[in-house]
Amino acid sequence: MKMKGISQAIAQGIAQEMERRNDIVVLGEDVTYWGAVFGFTMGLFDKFGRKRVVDTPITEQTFMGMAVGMASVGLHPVVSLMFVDFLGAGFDQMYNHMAKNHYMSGGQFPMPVTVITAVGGGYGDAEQHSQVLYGLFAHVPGFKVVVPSNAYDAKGLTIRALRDPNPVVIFGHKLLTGLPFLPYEGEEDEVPEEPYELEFGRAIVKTEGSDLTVASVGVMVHRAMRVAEKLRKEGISVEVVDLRTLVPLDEETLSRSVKKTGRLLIVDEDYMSYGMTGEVAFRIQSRAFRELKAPIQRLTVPDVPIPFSEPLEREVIPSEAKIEAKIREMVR
Amino acid sequence: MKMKGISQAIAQGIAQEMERRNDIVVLGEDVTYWGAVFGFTMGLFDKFGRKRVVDTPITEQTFMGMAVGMASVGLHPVVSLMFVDFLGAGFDQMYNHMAKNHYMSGGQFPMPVTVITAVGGGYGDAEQHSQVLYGLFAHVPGFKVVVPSNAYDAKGLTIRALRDPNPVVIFGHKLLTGLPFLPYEGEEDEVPEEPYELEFGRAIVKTEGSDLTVASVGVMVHRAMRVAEKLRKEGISVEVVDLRTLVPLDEETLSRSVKKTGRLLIVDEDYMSYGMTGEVAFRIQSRAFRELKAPIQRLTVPDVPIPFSEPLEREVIPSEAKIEAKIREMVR
Amino acid sequence: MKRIVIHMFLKPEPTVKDLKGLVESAGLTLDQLLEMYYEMSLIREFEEAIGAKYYEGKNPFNMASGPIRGEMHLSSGQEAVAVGVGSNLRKEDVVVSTHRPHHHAIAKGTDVRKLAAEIFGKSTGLCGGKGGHMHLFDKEVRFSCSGIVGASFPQAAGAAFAFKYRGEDNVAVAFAGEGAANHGTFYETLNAASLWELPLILVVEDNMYADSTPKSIALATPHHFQRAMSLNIPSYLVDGMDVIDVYLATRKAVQRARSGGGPSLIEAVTYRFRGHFEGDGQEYRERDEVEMWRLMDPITRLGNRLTKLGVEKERLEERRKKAKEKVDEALKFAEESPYPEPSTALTGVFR
Amino acid sequence: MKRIVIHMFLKPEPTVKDLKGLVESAGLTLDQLLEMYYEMSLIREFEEAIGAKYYEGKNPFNMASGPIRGEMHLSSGQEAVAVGVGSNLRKEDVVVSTHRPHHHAIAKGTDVRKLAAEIFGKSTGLCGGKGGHMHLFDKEVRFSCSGIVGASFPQAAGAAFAFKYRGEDNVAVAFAGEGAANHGTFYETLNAASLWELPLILVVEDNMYADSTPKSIALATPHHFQRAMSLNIPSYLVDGMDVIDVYLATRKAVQRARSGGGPSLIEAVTYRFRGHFEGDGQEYRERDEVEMWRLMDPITRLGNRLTKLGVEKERLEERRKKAKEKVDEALKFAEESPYPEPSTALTGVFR
Ligand SMILES: Cc1ncc(C[n+]2csc(CCOP(=O)(O)OP(=O)(O)O)c2C)c(N)n1
Ligand SMILES: Cc1ncc(C[n+]2csc(CCOP(=O)(O)OP(=O)(O)O)c2C)c(N)n1
Ligand SMILES: [Mg+2]
Ligand SMILES: [Mg+2]
Repeated sequence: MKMKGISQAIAQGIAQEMERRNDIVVLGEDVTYWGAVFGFTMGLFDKFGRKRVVDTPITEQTFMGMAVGMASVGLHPVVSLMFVDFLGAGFDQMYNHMAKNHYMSGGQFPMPVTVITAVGGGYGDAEQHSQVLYGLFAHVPGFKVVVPSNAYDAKGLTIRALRDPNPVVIFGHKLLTGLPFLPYEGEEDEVPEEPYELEFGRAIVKTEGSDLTVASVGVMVHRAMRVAEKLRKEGISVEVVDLRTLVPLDEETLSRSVKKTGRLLIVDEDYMSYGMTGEVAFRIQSRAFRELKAPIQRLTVPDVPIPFSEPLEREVIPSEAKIEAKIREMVR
Repeated sequence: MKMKGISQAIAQGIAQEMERRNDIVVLGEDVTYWGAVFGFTMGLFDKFGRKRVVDTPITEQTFMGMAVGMASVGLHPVVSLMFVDFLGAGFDQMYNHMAKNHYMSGGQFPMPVTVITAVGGGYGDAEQHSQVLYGLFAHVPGFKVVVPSNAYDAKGLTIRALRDPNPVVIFGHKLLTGLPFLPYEGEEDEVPEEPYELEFGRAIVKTEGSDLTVASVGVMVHRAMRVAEKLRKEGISVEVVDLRTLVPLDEETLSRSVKKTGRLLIVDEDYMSYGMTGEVAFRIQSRAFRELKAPIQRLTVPDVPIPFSEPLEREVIPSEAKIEAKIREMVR
Repeated sequence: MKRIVIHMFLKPEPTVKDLKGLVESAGLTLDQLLEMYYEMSLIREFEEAIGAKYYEGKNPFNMASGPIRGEMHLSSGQEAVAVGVGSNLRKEDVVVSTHRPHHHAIAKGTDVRKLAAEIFGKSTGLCGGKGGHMHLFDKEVRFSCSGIVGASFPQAAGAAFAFKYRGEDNVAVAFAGEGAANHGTFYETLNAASLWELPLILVVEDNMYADSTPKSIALATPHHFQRAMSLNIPSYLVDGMDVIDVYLATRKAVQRARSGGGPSLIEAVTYRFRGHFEGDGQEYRERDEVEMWRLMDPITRLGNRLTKLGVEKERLEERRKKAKEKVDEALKFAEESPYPEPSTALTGVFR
Repeated sequence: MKRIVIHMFLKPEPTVKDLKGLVESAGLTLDQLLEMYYEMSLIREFEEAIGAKYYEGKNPFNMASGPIRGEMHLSSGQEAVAVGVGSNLRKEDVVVSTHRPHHHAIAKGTDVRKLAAEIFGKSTGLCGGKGGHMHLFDKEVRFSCSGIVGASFPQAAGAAFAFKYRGEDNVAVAFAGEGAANHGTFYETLNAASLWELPLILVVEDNMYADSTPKSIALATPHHFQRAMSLNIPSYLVDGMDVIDVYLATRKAVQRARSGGGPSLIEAVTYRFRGHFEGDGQEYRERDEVEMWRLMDPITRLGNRLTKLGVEKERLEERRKKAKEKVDEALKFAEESPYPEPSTALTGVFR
């Protein structure tokens, strides 16, 4: 079926798994009437009722901790962290427990928890509601980090997460949700009705090219693709790689691309320093050292909070114009 | 005066500033009798009493939030986060408020807050009491990130922090505290009795060399220096750079060194991926691309929680033996 | 129905005689009440105007477009809480508010021109356009807020700590919703404030919902105040649709705080007439319920009382008109102001 | 002094007649009490032995050396709480404990051999040496703990949620100190548990100190129980040095939980005889105070009562001896076990 946006895809994936299995319980703030605000749980309340779709009080540390406890006795909680920006109110239970208990218990306590969270800016919500922050989760060991860029991937990766005995965090970009109250930067995707899984750690080449590789995730993949499309007409051949999961990271696909093009630009909506771009650069300079024709470059949110006002926000979040300029500079 | 370890140095720095200024208040868990456990506030209770040295209930989010409120009306709180591992219980007030309020308020609300926290493993305290985690603070904008490796730096950087109108987090490694109940990996340092400031963003070359540069902070600087010393006798010439602050990061000094040696090994006690090493590598490949003779390499905690048992802990935290082996491999 | 509803609220509506007694015992003059009427009107007019502007360029509705972008949380219905509290405060007192901050800001004395300009993202705004509606900072009147639920409590406690530390008789006020008061920071702050006898007033605006979540499915108890009482904090459950009731409780709390007595809690039962944010479909509540609460509109209610106390209708209308003019002027100022230079986005992380 | 002290505690020590009545009404047999005596002795012997081993190779004292590394938090004095609660639990019930977890683990039925081996960092330990003293996990008896203060509350609530969801009549217990109960997670969990009627029992071990911080400077009130009561949770303040008192309250709480009645709080007043951790200089308390509390040693106290009830001294000694033997054997097992392969450090992050 045709589907616009990742929200419907994620919600459908959860619904299909919940029908098959009783061990899945959805919890978080406003997951019933509001479908977790960004639609990731929409429709589940009607299908499964309050017993399995549970609105929690506003208590991130506690419902994250509850997920740890639920997982420890065999449930598979799906937890909504409404905006990723709120992680600070519940991070301890996430990185110190959810992410570690399997390892620390010598493998006794698997932690099958799926966290779904909304990320990203570009619609004027400012610093505390526009961050991406997957860098924080990718840094601490024990989380799988999934950043889908389209409905097809979103559904397959969500179902994969629900069958994974490990904590997986799915970062759904707001501008890819396909909800009417937000801009939409994706396409309409063909999404199979039946359940299917996509493997983690498989990047995908979205657009082939030979002059330069752009590595990215989420909404930036679309911006990069549109720029690649435009530049192709001018004879600049850009290859766009969608990493899809940051943990595990598919170095293989990306380094193959860079070995071919010799140039890498990493485009990211997270803060610049000590985050995703540095890591990806490290891995690639290590695997494609000889083939790199120029230093790896990056385009990211410079290290500032996301400001509110439109011209300011536009200045800090990588735009198509900025991506284009950067690519032109690099292939010159 | 001769001083063994950073704790006495930090405590002395705070005491000297507190004597001069009434706006400094120290708060956190066990900052009185126990000097914040790792001695960073030792002696302050005797000198300044409970009015200025305040034991808080175990409520990280709240005492971090209080620091934000105190700073907003002109105090300069010094907050102890006993172990950095506990950041998850109070992170929201740190990265969403303390770090951002100056920017978001258009400069109206400076946030002069100094956070002091103990980091690191190597004494058998395992996952929740052995982490380093400065990568998380360095990633989110708004914190200055200070990792002193010796008493002289610790005092000067602490006094600098206390005079900085911005949030500064000082990461004191437990194995550099100089406290009798922990191993000590530092030297005895000459520390001036009178107050002095050291600037942030100034790396320092600790050992000169020409074959390879090791970049590091904290306790790893000492391990690297001891390895450099040993290898020098065999004719392998290693330059050791102590970055001292991660934010701001002194790219200049480090890239000058790498341009000379052509090889960079980054040694770090934080988790490997999406953290310090990737970032430092990015900056250096960008500034010294032509001069690099081989890919930048790193030696870090592989992406696992710190395990308890001695042989396991030794396996994951970079040791002198591992640093030595890595350097030999790189200069071969 | 109107009569019935008003009478079924926290306390029965007083007779004129009892009303006079109430006003007297509160130490309030008619002029002061008129001023409160003006303040509440100013807030209402301001938010109605912002609300209307917000929908410009948003047809079909899309948060990212129009002159005001992002989320928009308005407080219509809750003005009595802000003004009842704010009327007891001085410029030096601190107020820390939430994602729903306009009424608190205005009641604290923030200049509505700068406020409007900030909401429009203009360079003349409180924060030069960086903050926007959910991140308002006004050093002038010591006002700040946060979009993070539960964040206001400890921050106000910190300011209260500073006041006590320096021997100043200022107070700090944290506003928060009944949803926020379920957050651990509420409890942690209550304990710390009680322990250290901080000059802190926590004001819980119980508007029955947190986002789409009715309090019946989020609170184990009907109210929060007894939680604070269990920590030895004097706690007032007040009629949040009655500015006099809010004023009275706050007066006692402020007196206590300024004189070194320590913290208090004020829990104000109130209601938001509009959705949680603009664009809210409000599937989670019945229309009737909203209609019923509208009958208790705190501004109309105070207006009726003033009329009963002998104030001419014209004087009320004149205040209302003045409020509207001020708002019009503020919005004009905001709209005509320039956007900030994009490059300012890159400065100011550090001082 | 001894008499006086015992009598000044929460309740006066019962006469033999009243004691018999108490035991009867608790539905306890002498054999059960003897078993509790054994369990408490096992904990005490275990920890004394671990305590002694801990200091081996630590002269001068250094946490990093000797056969047991890192911090070491022992519970001596608090055994009655663990055993009074644990005696009411089944294998399928969940217990989530803290940084001070040995007594809870043993009372839940964890094999002391594997427990000791874990504390020594051996491959035969509960977690193969990865966890150590502060991170004990035992799937067999559904026991876990965390070194993060306040973390136990929501985790136990999550397990309780799962039990209720699946229609199982198991209960979940969270242990925590009086310091931890100041943490926001305590309050958040109380609200959620009360709201959802979870089969959850929160046990606060009030041993008067959190690290070096006496509760007088960290709690706004003398106790926590009334905080839980303000959330409609039945709450028991019990004599934590009296295993029967703990047992009785827990029995009621467990009955309530198993039958779908919802959560309870048990606040047990107790004391730790040793420092917060080994190596603690204890500058924050007077020696006299420790001595006084030692007079109320819960094991001696139960022993005295059993003697009064007619149990021969020999039987008590025999239990104590058996406990010691078991501990000796466990430590021998632990010491003789091999260390884990270093390479195992690199596996197991993901399943
Ligand atoms: C820590 C955190 N969690 C969740 C949210 C999302 N959120 C914003 S407002 C809100 C509801 C707040 O309800 P209440 O405190 O009652 O205030 P009201 O909106 O009714 O004024 C929620 C859940 C948030 N901003 N911060
Ligand atoms: C979130 C967090 N903050 C601080 C600490 C440090 N810490 C460990 S134990 C402890 C005191 C705990 O006191 P209490 O809860 O009374 O338990 P007790 O030690 O008395 O058994 C503290 C502050 C921690 N482990 N986790
Ligand atoms: Mg509300
Ligand atoms: Mg305690």
